[in-house]
Amino acid sequence: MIWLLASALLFSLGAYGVLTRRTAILVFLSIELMLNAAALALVSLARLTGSLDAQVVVLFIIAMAAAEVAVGLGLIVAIFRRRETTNIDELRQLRW
Amino acid sequence: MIHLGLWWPLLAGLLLLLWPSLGRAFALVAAGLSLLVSLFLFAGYGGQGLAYTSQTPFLPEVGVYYALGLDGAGLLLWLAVNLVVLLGVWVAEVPVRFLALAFLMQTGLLGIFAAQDLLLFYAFFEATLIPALLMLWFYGGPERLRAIYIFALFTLVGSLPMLAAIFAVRYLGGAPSFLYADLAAHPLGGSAAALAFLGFLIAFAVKTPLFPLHAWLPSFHQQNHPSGLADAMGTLYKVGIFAFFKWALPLVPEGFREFQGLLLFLAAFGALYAAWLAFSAPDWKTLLAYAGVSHMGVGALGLFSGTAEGTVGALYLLGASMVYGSAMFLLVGRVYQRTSSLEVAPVRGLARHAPALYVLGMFILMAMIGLPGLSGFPGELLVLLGAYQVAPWLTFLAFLSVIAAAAYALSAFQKLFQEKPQAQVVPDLAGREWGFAVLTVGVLLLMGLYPKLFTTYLEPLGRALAALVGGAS
Amino acid sequence: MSLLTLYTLAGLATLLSLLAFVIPRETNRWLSALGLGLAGLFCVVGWGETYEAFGGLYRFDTLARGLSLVAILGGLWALLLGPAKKFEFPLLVLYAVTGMHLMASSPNLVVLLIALEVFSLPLYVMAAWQRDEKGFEAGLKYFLLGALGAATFLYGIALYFGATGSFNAGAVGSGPLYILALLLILVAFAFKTAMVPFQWWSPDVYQGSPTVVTLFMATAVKAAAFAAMLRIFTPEGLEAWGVALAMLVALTTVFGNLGALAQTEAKRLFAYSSIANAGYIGLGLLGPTGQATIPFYLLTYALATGLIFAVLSMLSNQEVPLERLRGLWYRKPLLGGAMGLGILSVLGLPPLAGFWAKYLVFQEAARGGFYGLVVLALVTSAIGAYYYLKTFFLVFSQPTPQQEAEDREAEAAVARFGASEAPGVPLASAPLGLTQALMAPASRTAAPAQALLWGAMLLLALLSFWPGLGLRAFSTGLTPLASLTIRAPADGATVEIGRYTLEGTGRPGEILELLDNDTPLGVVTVGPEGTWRFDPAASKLETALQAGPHTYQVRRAGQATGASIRISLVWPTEPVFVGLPEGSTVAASGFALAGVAQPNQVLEVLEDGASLGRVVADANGRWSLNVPPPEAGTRVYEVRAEGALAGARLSLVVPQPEAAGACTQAFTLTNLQDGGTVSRPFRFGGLGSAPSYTVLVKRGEGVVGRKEVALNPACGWSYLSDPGPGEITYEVRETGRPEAEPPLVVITLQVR
Amino acid sequence: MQETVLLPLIVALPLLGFVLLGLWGRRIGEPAAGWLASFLVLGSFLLGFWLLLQGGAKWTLAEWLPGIPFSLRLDNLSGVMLMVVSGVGFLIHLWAIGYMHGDAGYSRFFSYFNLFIAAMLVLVLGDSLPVVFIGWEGVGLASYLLIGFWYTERVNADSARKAFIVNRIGDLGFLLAMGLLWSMFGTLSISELVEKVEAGGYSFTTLSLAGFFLLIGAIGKSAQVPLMVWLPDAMAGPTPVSALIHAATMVTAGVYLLVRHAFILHGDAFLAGSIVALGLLTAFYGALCSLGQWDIKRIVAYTTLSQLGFMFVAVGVGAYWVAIFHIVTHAFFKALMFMTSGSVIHALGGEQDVRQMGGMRKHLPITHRHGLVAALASGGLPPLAGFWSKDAILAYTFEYGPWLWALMLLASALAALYSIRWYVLVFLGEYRGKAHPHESPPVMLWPNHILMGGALGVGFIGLPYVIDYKNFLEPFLSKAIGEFPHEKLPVWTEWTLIIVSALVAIGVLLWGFRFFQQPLPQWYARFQQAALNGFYVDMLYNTLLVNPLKALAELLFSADRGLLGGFAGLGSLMGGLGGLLARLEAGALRLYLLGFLLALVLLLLWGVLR
Repeated sequence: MIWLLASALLFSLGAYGVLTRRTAILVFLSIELMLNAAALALVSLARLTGSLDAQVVVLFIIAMAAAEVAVGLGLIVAIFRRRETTNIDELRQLRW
Repeated sequence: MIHLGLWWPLLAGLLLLLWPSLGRAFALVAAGLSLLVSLFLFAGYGGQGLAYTSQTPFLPEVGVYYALGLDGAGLLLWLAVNLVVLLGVWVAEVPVRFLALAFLMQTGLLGIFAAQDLLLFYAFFEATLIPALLMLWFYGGPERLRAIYIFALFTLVGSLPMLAAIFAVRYLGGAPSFLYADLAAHPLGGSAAALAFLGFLIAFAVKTPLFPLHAWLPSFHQQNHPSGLADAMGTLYKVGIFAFFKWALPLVPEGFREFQGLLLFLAAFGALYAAWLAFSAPDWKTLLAYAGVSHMGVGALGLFSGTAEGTVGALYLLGASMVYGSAMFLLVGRVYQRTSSLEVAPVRGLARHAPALYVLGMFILMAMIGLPGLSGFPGELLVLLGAYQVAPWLTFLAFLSVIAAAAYALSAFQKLFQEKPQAQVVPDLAGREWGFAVLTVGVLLLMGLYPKLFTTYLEPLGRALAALVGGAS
Repeated sequence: MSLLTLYTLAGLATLLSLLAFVIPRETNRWLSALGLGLAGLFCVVGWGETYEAFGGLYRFDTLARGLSLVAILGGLWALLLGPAKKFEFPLLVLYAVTGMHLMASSPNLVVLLIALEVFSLPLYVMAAWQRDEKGFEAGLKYFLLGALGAATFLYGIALYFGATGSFNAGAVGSGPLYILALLLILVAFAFKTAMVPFQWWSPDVYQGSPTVVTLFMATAVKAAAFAAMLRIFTPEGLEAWGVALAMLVALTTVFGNLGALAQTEAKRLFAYSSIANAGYIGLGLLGPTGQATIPFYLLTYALATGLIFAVLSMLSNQEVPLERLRGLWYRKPLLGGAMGLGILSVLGLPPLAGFWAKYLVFQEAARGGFYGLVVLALVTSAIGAYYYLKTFFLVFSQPTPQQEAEDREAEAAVARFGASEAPGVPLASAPLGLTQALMAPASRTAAPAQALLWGAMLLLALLSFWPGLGLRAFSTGLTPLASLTIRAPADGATVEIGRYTLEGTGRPGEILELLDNDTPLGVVTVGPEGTWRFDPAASKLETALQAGPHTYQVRRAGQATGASIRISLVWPTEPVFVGLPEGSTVAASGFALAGVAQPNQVLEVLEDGASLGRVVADANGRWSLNVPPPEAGTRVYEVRAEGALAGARLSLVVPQPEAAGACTQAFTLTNLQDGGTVSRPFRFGGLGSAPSYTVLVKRGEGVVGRKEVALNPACGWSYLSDPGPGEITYEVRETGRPEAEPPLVVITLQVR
Repeated sequence: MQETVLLPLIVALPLLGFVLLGLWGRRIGEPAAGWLASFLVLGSFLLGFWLLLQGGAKWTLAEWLPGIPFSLRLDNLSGVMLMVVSGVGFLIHLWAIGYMHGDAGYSRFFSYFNLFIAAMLVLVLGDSLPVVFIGWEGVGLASYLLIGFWYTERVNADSARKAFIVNRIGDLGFLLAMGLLWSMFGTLSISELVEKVEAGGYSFTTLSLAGFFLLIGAIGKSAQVPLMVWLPDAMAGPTPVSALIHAATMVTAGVYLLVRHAFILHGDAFLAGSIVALGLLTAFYGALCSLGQWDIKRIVAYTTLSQLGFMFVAVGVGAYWVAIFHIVTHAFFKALMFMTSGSVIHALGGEQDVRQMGGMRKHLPITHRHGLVAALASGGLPPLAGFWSKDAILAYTFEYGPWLWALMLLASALAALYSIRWYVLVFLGEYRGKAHPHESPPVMLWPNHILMGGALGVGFIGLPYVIDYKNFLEPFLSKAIGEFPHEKLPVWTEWTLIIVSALVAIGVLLWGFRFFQQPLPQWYARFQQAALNGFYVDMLYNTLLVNPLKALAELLFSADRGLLGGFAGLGSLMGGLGGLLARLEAGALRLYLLGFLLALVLLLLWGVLR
């Protein structure tokens, strides 16, 4: 049960990270953190209910996270090559 | 038979759109045919309840039926619409595509009067807007864009509360389908009734047009094609009174009773306000627009009084005002064609050169101000008799517009026809216009001298509504 | 068989990604277009059946077929209008469509998550396709927020698993954990469908990414997301997430319509319009039969918005300021017309399909009881009418000469330099003087794109005049679960009282209320196979069996409306039994037989051929007769109108009367009345406490016969006699009492 | 009183004339149109007379409107009016043939003339109030057409419009009366109303309100004080129009309406009082204005106004049959007066200013004789018709109150004064004009002869009871109007009244005869200036009513455009709101993330705490 609280804490930590960090990579990193928090929650619930499905799902999550990283970082690198900065505050052309 | 009457104008319109080379002759024949059909329907009407009904499911899961049927009021208004379209097609100097749009609108209007399913009615009610917009759009005056915005927004924004009211009537009332019989069998009660009626009120007030929501009318008429055909169709599109009579009052009588006081006041005030305004209208089209608002105000007063005479008077006045309102617009179109100006102010003294036009103008104007013996009077008299029982002071207020009507009509008439004739020679009525004149004068006299022909069919409807709404003020 | 859609999509995607380096770009594009077409075909084949695979992870039912079709339509459009220069674009589209197909057809949450990722990742890349400032910004924003959404979704799934113990959508759960899980999932989908307050990304991303991708996003993504929502948020759990969704929808419709009023750029304007439409579709979720109406709405919405964005993409891939649309009708009639039709349909002008869609969705919310929300939605769509009309009239206004000059310039530039996207021509060589917006790629106005425009317009027109077609298509294969109907007797029929029972369908195990002319008639529970039966005669309501029109209505508990039929009841021509179903067991000590006949009609009740006496039906046609204690076994009772040879039969089972101890009831004669007329043979009897009774048969004054009748264990006595015609009197006394003593009962009968 | 289709035929004849002359007027040509119109009117006169001899007639078309039959009814009262309308009407038609000789719109004139007669007949014969109303407004329309006959001059068209609008104000009163009676009794046919009123069972005040509305209608049509402004301007029409419509028939319609509804007015002190007051005021106003006029037709118009005042007083005091008697006598001598003025104008080639006339005695001997009889009859010289009817009114006013009798005596003195002034200025002294007058053709003279005979003899049908010569009119009329108790004055007071009014009349006529021949004193010139433009009543109405209304109309027109602005304002408000919301999308990714997470947290909190 304690682990559920831990995952919730991890999730909110990730959220805090998303809000405060300025560079895209660190924001993405904190999102990955939230993903892992969800994985942790799943593992703890699997332990509680004893069902195997949850553990299989955790494996899926890891694979999915990897795919996301691949595409995400590709995008961030492309932006860096063009704008020499990954500070998300400078990307403000699209508004109103 | 009813389907032929309803969809034939649409077919004719589409044919004309695709092959304009068919020309005006075809249009004339088409309009004549639809008038014949409605005459045939009128003759065959047994006088009681709904005739020519037909009902096929369109969206059964939702309870929407393609249901048609004509009662006394529907038949009278069918006759009026078809007659006006015939007159318009007969005399308006307009390109053939314009006539096609008029036919499209005619089907929409006939649908409004024949629909027995609320949602079908709503579909026709909205669909008629498109040809009207296109007419204003393709053949309008310089600032037609602004007029279109106002007209489209008033109608659209007006009719969406109606959709909410339709839901309330159907789902709170508990009726199994949208058919008129089912809805009328489950009138809506309680607090929802007031809200539902408000929804109907807004939509139909725009179309009556009732006082505050009439603002779209003057700009609509000013910017329309000077031939007057578009304005005539616009006059036919003032279906508010019929809609109140057919859908709003029977379905939500309790809601109506709560708004009755306000409605009576708006109708009476609108009648006088518009008649007064017409006095200072700069051009003929604005004058006729406000005159229309004034007459509809008087009609609305009759209907909202909830008495049998008032309802019969309102419906009769609606039919009559459709005929003489449109005829007057078409006449103004003919005057424009002769003198290429619509202003009221400059004196033109046409009577000297065009006496027949002078007499025709006199007839229609006298009918408009409700001279007994012509079509305006029976309706106004019945409205007076009905409304007086419920709200004597408001009736007095509304019927002051009778004096204002005489004022604005005759002063404008004098400047146009009488006084010093101008040098420029104006041709009198030509071949086609004689047909228009004879037909119009004939109908005005028939409706004025022998209203029994129509009122016998309207009478039971009026009494039924009075029983339902109770006529209490 | 119907796994083929999945196989074609996934298989083709992988195959092409391998072959892409070798085969020329054009064939790559045509192959993927062909693949999409094939997948669409497989969706349509076998419409209506549901096909389960992978142990319940993949359910290919009508909902999946419909929405996969919408996704494939979006994909085809993006493909045909998309840039042809690079081979990656068709592949990305294929992967995205596969992801959407998966999402539309699986009830398992984890598979949904994976499907979400499968179609989101290609979209992030496609958003950044333009490789310019705005493109990257759009891509990054979409990516980061998308990742955040996925994380929320995953966390929601974890909690969902915690609350319900299963990953399948329809699982039943309760308590705060369950609500938290559902809300998290709701947030994830709210983000995907751009509902306020999670819609931040969509205006910017719609504006930044190429118009073709925006088209794909606006139509296909919403279809897939709502398909999943339909599976997860089923009407049963309405209390848990209903109000939350209602709040989201309210905010969305207001924000979407109001925000659009102040827009000057076309793509951003229609981004707000698609936010508003997401709100309207959300309305559909709140009603009981959302499964049929939402796909219909999505189809019409996809067609209309697809038309709009297709025309925008034909104008330019970058931004399309509204002024650019001025006079489009006069410059390019086909584009102008398509745009006009699209706008009017999205606006919801009556004869067009958009109106029927909007109406159905509003009706769902009304049925769900969210009246306030419906009114708000109506008001906001009235506000929306303004900017739709503004654009509509812009398209149809006279083009300014300066615009026409711009057009001619663009045509010349395209002719000379070919499309900025045309294969082989580097962008740089085009003179920089032309604004980017001008570079309308030549390949876009080719035949297939125009064919698609015409096809979409025709389909939209078809749906405008026969909405029933679309609605019925989407609600065929619908599990009886949702539909609540009364099947028998037929609506509008005239039926004889007592000769019919009400039957209909509903959700198994559900409790339904029945009303007769708006007064409660009774309650019935739906059987396991989803059907229910109810005999109005059995109800306590006394008006249930009156002649005249009856409106029977069946409703779910707590809902205002349900299915209803109107029938008119007439008196049965010949009498009939009511109240006792065939073959039910009755009390051995005597019971009451009741039924319906013509008012004050004279009837005769017989038991196995023996008359039990005449009875007269009362004013409203009801009659009843107390049957004297019958012998054990199955007895056949018959009721005949006077003079009729036969009548309705009813067989009842009389149990063996077990010894009921000392009989203390007073002596009674239940069925015959003094002075009645009877036909031969006849039986009479009643209750009593003496061990046995003697029946004295007299004709006039002379005693004709004497018979002793024993009391049966159920304290009932009965006497069967078959005398000659004429008048006969019976005197019943306890056995052993002297003749002279006044009898317990004296009856004289006329025997026919 | 049998049901016969001949009754609507009476109306149909002049209507036929209207239609025939209207459509084929040019083809029928100059004199034929006149004769056709005249004979049609004669036809309806004879038909009416024949039906009247048979004791009246009835004709109804049931359910013309729901609950309202289209019914005509000829009883004694409408019989008398019919005789006046069609009789005098026929004579004026004959006279107009001569007068309108050479006018371009000759047949158009006679078609309008016949329309007027038809409308007047409908008014008189109508049994149910809406039918009377058809005649009522039909007559208004005909007067509009005829006053504005020469519509090319702006002044004629303006006065026609003015007449129609003022009449319409009266008609509104009539409409409201119909509305009230319908809501009270549920029927509008006069015969049923009579029974219902007798039956009672209604609140008395509402009945008097209905009476008041009828009074407003009558005032509008008979040009009584508040609504009398249109009659003098109505002289813009041709003289036969003034003679027929504004002397003999239309203006008396108001009196006829009140007499027809005597059962409502009777016994209501307030109503009677107000009618008397109005009548008196109009009588004095008409007399004084007439004395100051220079245009010959305006002089006669104001005299009509004054005489109408007399009739209203008669109705007020309850002498209903006397009012009708005065209508009959007035019709003869006023028509004669107008026709003589017409002949003079015709003779002088259209000259209407009295100052250019004079000395007609020598030039037009026959017309002079007509003028003399007309002036004396209008002045109330004893043996002539004017005296008997005026004297009967005076007798009844004496009963009502001696103070009223004195005032009425003064008014009749003024009447004698303006009549003799008219005679003197036109016929005596030297001819001041330039044209050379010639006698009118016989077709104009013969109608005048008949009217002169009438003016002389018609008085004898209603002699006061003291003279043993039997009174024909009172029993004849009271059968239709209804018996109203009226105790007779003692014989000697009746005789003294007769002698006093005779002496006053003769005295004033002689005094006036001499007074108007010498140069007029200074005070009279000043009075004349004020009287010339009707004591500035017109100017008063314009400043008080007409101009403010026009200004208000302009104001309302701009207000209406403002209303449209209001709706546009609402639209832009929505646009502004939208702009605000769009501002939220500020483009910063961190803002979006913050928005996303904040919403997430709020939603979860709300979900759990609910």
